[in-house]
Amino acid sequence: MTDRSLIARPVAHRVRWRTPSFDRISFYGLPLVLPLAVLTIWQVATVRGWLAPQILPSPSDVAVTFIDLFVSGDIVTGLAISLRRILVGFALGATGGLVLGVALGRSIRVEQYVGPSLRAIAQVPSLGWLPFLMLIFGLGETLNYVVIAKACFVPIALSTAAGIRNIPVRYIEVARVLRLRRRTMVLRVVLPGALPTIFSGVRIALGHAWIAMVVVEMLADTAGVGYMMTWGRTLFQIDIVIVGMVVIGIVGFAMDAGLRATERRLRQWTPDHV
Amino acid sequence: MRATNLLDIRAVSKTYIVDDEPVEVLRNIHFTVAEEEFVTVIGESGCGKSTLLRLIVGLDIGYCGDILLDGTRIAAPGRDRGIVFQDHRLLPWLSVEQNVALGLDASDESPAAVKQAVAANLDLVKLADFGRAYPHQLSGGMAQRAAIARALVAKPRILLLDEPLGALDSQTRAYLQDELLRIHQRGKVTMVMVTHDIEEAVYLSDKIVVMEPRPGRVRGIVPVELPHPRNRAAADFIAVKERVLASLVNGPPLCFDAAPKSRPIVPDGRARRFG
Amino acid sequence: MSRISLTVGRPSIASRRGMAIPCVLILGWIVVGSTGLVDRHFLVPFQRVVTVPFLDPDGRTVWLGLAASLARMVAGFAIGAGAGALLGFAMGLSRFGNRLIGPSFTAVRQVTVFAWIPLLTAWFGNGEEAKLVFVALAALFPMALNTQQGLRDVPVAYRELASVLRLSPRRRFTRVLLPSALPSIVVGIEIALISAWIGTVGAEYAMGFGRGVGIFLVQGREQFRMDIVIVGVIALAVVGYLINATFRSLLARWVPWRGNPS
Amino acid sequence: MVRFFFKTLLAVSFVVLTSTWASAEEAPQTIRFGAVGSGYGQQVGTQVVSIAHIKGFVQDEIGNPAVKLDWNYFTGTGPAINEAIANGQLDFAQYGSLPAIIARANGVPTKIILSGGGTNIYGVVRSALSIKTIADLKGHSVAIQKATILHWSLLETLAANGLSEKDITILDLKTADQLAALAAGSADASFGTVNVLPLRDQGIVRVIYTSQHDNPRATGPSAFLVTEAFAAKYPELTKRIVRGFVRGAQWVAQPENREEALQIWAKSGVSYDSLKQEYAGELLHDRFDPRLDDFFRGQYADGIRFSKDQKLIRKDVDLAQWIDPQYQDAAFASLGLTNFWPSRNRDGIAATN
Repeated sequence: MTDRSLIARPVAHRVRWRTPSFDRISFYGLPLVLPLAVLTIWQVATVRGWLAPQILPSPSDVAVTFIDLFVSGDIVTGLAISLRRILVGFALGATGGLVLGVALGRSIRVEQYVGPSLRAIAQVPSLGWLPFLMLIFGLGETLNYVVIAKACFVPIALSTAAGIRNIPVRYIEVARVLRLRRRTMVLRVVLPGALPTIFSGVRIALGHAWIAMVVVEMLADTAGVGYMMTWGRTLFQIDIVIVGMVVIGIVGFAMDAGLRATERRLRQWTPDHV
Repeated sequence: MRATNLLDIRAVSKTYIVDDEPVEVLRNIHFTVAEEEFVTVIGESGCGKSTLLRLIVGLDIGYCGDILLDGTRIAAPGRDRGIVFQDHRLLPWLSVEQNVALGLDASDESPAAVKQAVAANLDLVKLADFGRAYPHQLSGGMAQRAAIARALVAKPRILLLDEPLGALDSQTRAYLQDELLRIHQRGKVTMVMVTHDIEEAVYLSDKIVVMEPRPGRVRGIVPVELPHPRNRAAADFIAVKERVLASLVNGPPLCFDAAPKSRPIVPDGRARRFG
Repeated sequence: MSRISLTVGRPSIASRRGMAIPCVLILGWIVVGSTGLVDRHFLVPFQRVVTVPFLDPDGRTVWLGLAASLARMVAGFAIGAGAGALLGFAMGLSRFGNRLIGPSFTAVRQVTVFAWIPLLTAWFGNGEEAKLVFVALAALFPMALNTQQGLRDVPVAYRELASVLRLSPRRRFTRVLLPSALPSIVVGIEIALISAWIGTVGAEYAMGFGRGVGIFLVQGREQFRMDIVIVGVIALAVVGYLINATFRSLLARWVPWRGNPS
Repeated sequence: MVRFFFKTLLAVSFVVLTSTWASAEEAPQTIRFGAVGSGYGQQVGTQVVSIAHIKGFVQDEIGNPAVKLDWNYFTGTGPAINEAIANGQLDFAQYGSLPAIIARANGVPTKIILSGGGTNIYGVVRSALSIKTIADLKGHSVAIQKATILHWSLLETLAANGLSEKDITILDLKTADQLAALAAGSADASFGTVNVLPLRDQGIVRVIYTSQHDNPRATGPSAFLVTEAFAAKYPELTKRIVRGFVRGAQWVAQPENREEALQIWAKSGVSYDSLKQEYAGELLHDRFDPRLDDFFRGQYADGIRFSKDQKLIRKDVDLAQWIDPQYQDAAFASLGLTNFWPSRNRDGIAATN
């Protein structure tokens, strides 16, 4: 009843977790529990026929389809197309976003004129822009590039502006006292100072770009991983759909992991942060 | 004694506007700094001594009166003045060498000359082996020495020090005080240092400007005519200390404002926005 | 950042400037639209877009659609954010839970939420169920992630303080962990709401069937009615904006110690 | 996440279980019908099923007011209805041949019980282009949704005009996107249903081909289907419902009802004018012939062959197993309509009795 009876518990709890033997088992074993359980139930469900196979194909069917699609090159070509779109769209959007972001961050006037509109635009998801953009650009690569570029543009512009504005005034003063040249100021003080924030913007941007691309491919395109899934749905072959999800997940994961690694390298001067 | 006045501060006043109300930070400051002199400005916190340094270095130019360097009124930061802040303010993403080289960015020196000047100044502050290191790899004292090198690399006429040793432990502090003296003598640099440590002021300077707060005013100027090296335990050293302390405590009565919000505590970083 | 009261009393300079671009665009729209320089299928006259939601029989269905979408969003959000918070607490409070669920959660989270649509329609059809599940899913991930991160990032100093004060687990949670994680959790709620809204419209758009802003959009497109499409997109944007704006004001009240969000 | 997966599993099994359990009752509480709808407005489509629904023929035949009839008109087409059937959310459906073939090949258990009649398929080109005939399409891009009757109809029509898939570029787009693609000029032509007519009225496209007029065999066929589970549990009820559908077809076939039928269909959002043009110069009697005759079988056999050629399906579909004419025969006999619609041969020519 008293507080005392409750106190002992967390301490005991923590100590138990610190014993090395349990830690090792739990560390490597625990993450596998859920996936294995899901796979087992999934397999049993399909073998026992709890669910119609056209709704839930067996894991082995999905694996076979995955290998088929991989060997036949469908996945690879689809991915290549998708990745090229991301790359081009990102290059366009990030360049524009960086330029506008620097302007927003350095000039209060630009911020006052453009900032509110930009933030309002950020409220409308890519999905909302799609109908317009389709009418203006038609269907095809241009549309993809534009949608992805738009998805990258806004977060990068906003994060660049925030990053620049949040550079500690101490550093700006150092630059003034040392009378740095404009170029040095931007390259050595402003951009590196804003880099962590910009980079988190880049990560958001690429995440958005990937989502936007999947959406466009699913809704309004005839190639790429997203289209592959829609096609699987049309043909009522859910195994293709699941393979598509797995591929999207893997690529998303790889992209994020790559960006994290890059971020760590870029910020080597502060290994104690993050 | 010293012939010319390098820095001449005449009737300098400074008022900030905070929440639509004027706050007087400096009132009618007068003093001079001669060539190669080491002057310390001392006073309790809030007496405007850091503001004064910011005016001298040119970060803040909205003031009344004149601050003359070699007879020219200061209106912007310039190569003839270097400053060391209390926090070292080395850019964390640049190595020590790169940080020091920033001091010569505005000059037309050739890359080789820059390299040589950087090496010479790192040598001066005894950091020759740490050129490649990043700031986070340095101790506080080392970082402060690197900051000194950065301030000196452009060969300023005058080096301003804003409580440069304030954040250091007493051992490092004592060591750096000797280093400062060594650099002052070896480099023939004029220095103006802000501190709130009386012993430090007496130990280092040729002249101590004692300030009182709210608004910041000069309460007295105490010359220190002791030979170097000075002995902190010597009777004449203690006598000077007592004089400074006396002028701090026994001067004209301190005037305290009732309203705490009128305290002119304006963070350095923010000051720019009020100008 | 520039919260210094230089503009107190005349707050409009900044906001007036902010309105400049939208005003110029709308003016341009009205002018170009009435001159008929551009094909009217592409650029519907501005006046038409303003009147369609009130006067046009097809356009008027936007209100019903909006109501249906909002109801759907709220229901889906409640389910998804609730489940997400539970997941987040499980991962953020217990190392066991984090090790058990965390890696699977991270892996599944990488699948773009829209990629679930074909699977969900296969499992649940095109009706309300599939949409609710999708909206819930859209809300679940940000909610769980932010809850977990908020708890994970509770400063060690506070944890140590809780240990030193020998707080009971419950007090430790209510007085230290939860308040410290709350800003992150509140941000999670906001993102979850926005995702739920986008998810609602996206689900309607991709699955069809029934009523909703997304279906309104699809129908406008199928009938090639640009005015309807524009009205739909505006409805979508306005709700997103309102969610954001309401939230900003709520945030200050709920998390007073967080300071001003900037 | 995984917890969620369990929840979905539970939910799915719950739905499956309850639907099986429910069908063990004397009469089901609700009978679910699905069909293709379009546009805004009311829950109604443009086929016989909507007539049987709105005019109350099905309710009338069931005769039990306790049984609730649930009519669902899907804005998404084939795949959506397939999914609904596979989820046990529908008992009866009327929709196009190709999605139904795909579902059947994937093992969704259904029976074909009536022909749903044909949907006119229009070939349209952007007004700016000089294309006049199907043969002119060579080298152009055509927007259609693949794996639908439009896809099938396009390739059939190309073949009839000496072209093949390789002579054109197919853009696989949904209806709304086709319109956008045509308007923006990223597609040159499209094959579509009555939905393309507004675009023609706005002057964006020209119609160069209509299947009903130029190639009746390539008119989009549709059928009424019942799930095997429902037919097995409620054979008597199934018969009555089919009678209701047939009465709908018979009502539509009466020339005096034509106007009212168009009015009902126009509630779906497809404009009255478009519908009038769709059926201009034609007897609805012929268009909505519900017989599972040689013409119908031929069209479905074509569809199956096409699906295999296009690798839309992995398994074959046995048409004879799939079509179950017993309900139709019983309905014709009991309604005295055995000769109301003449049997058509493979090419759609009515056999002279």
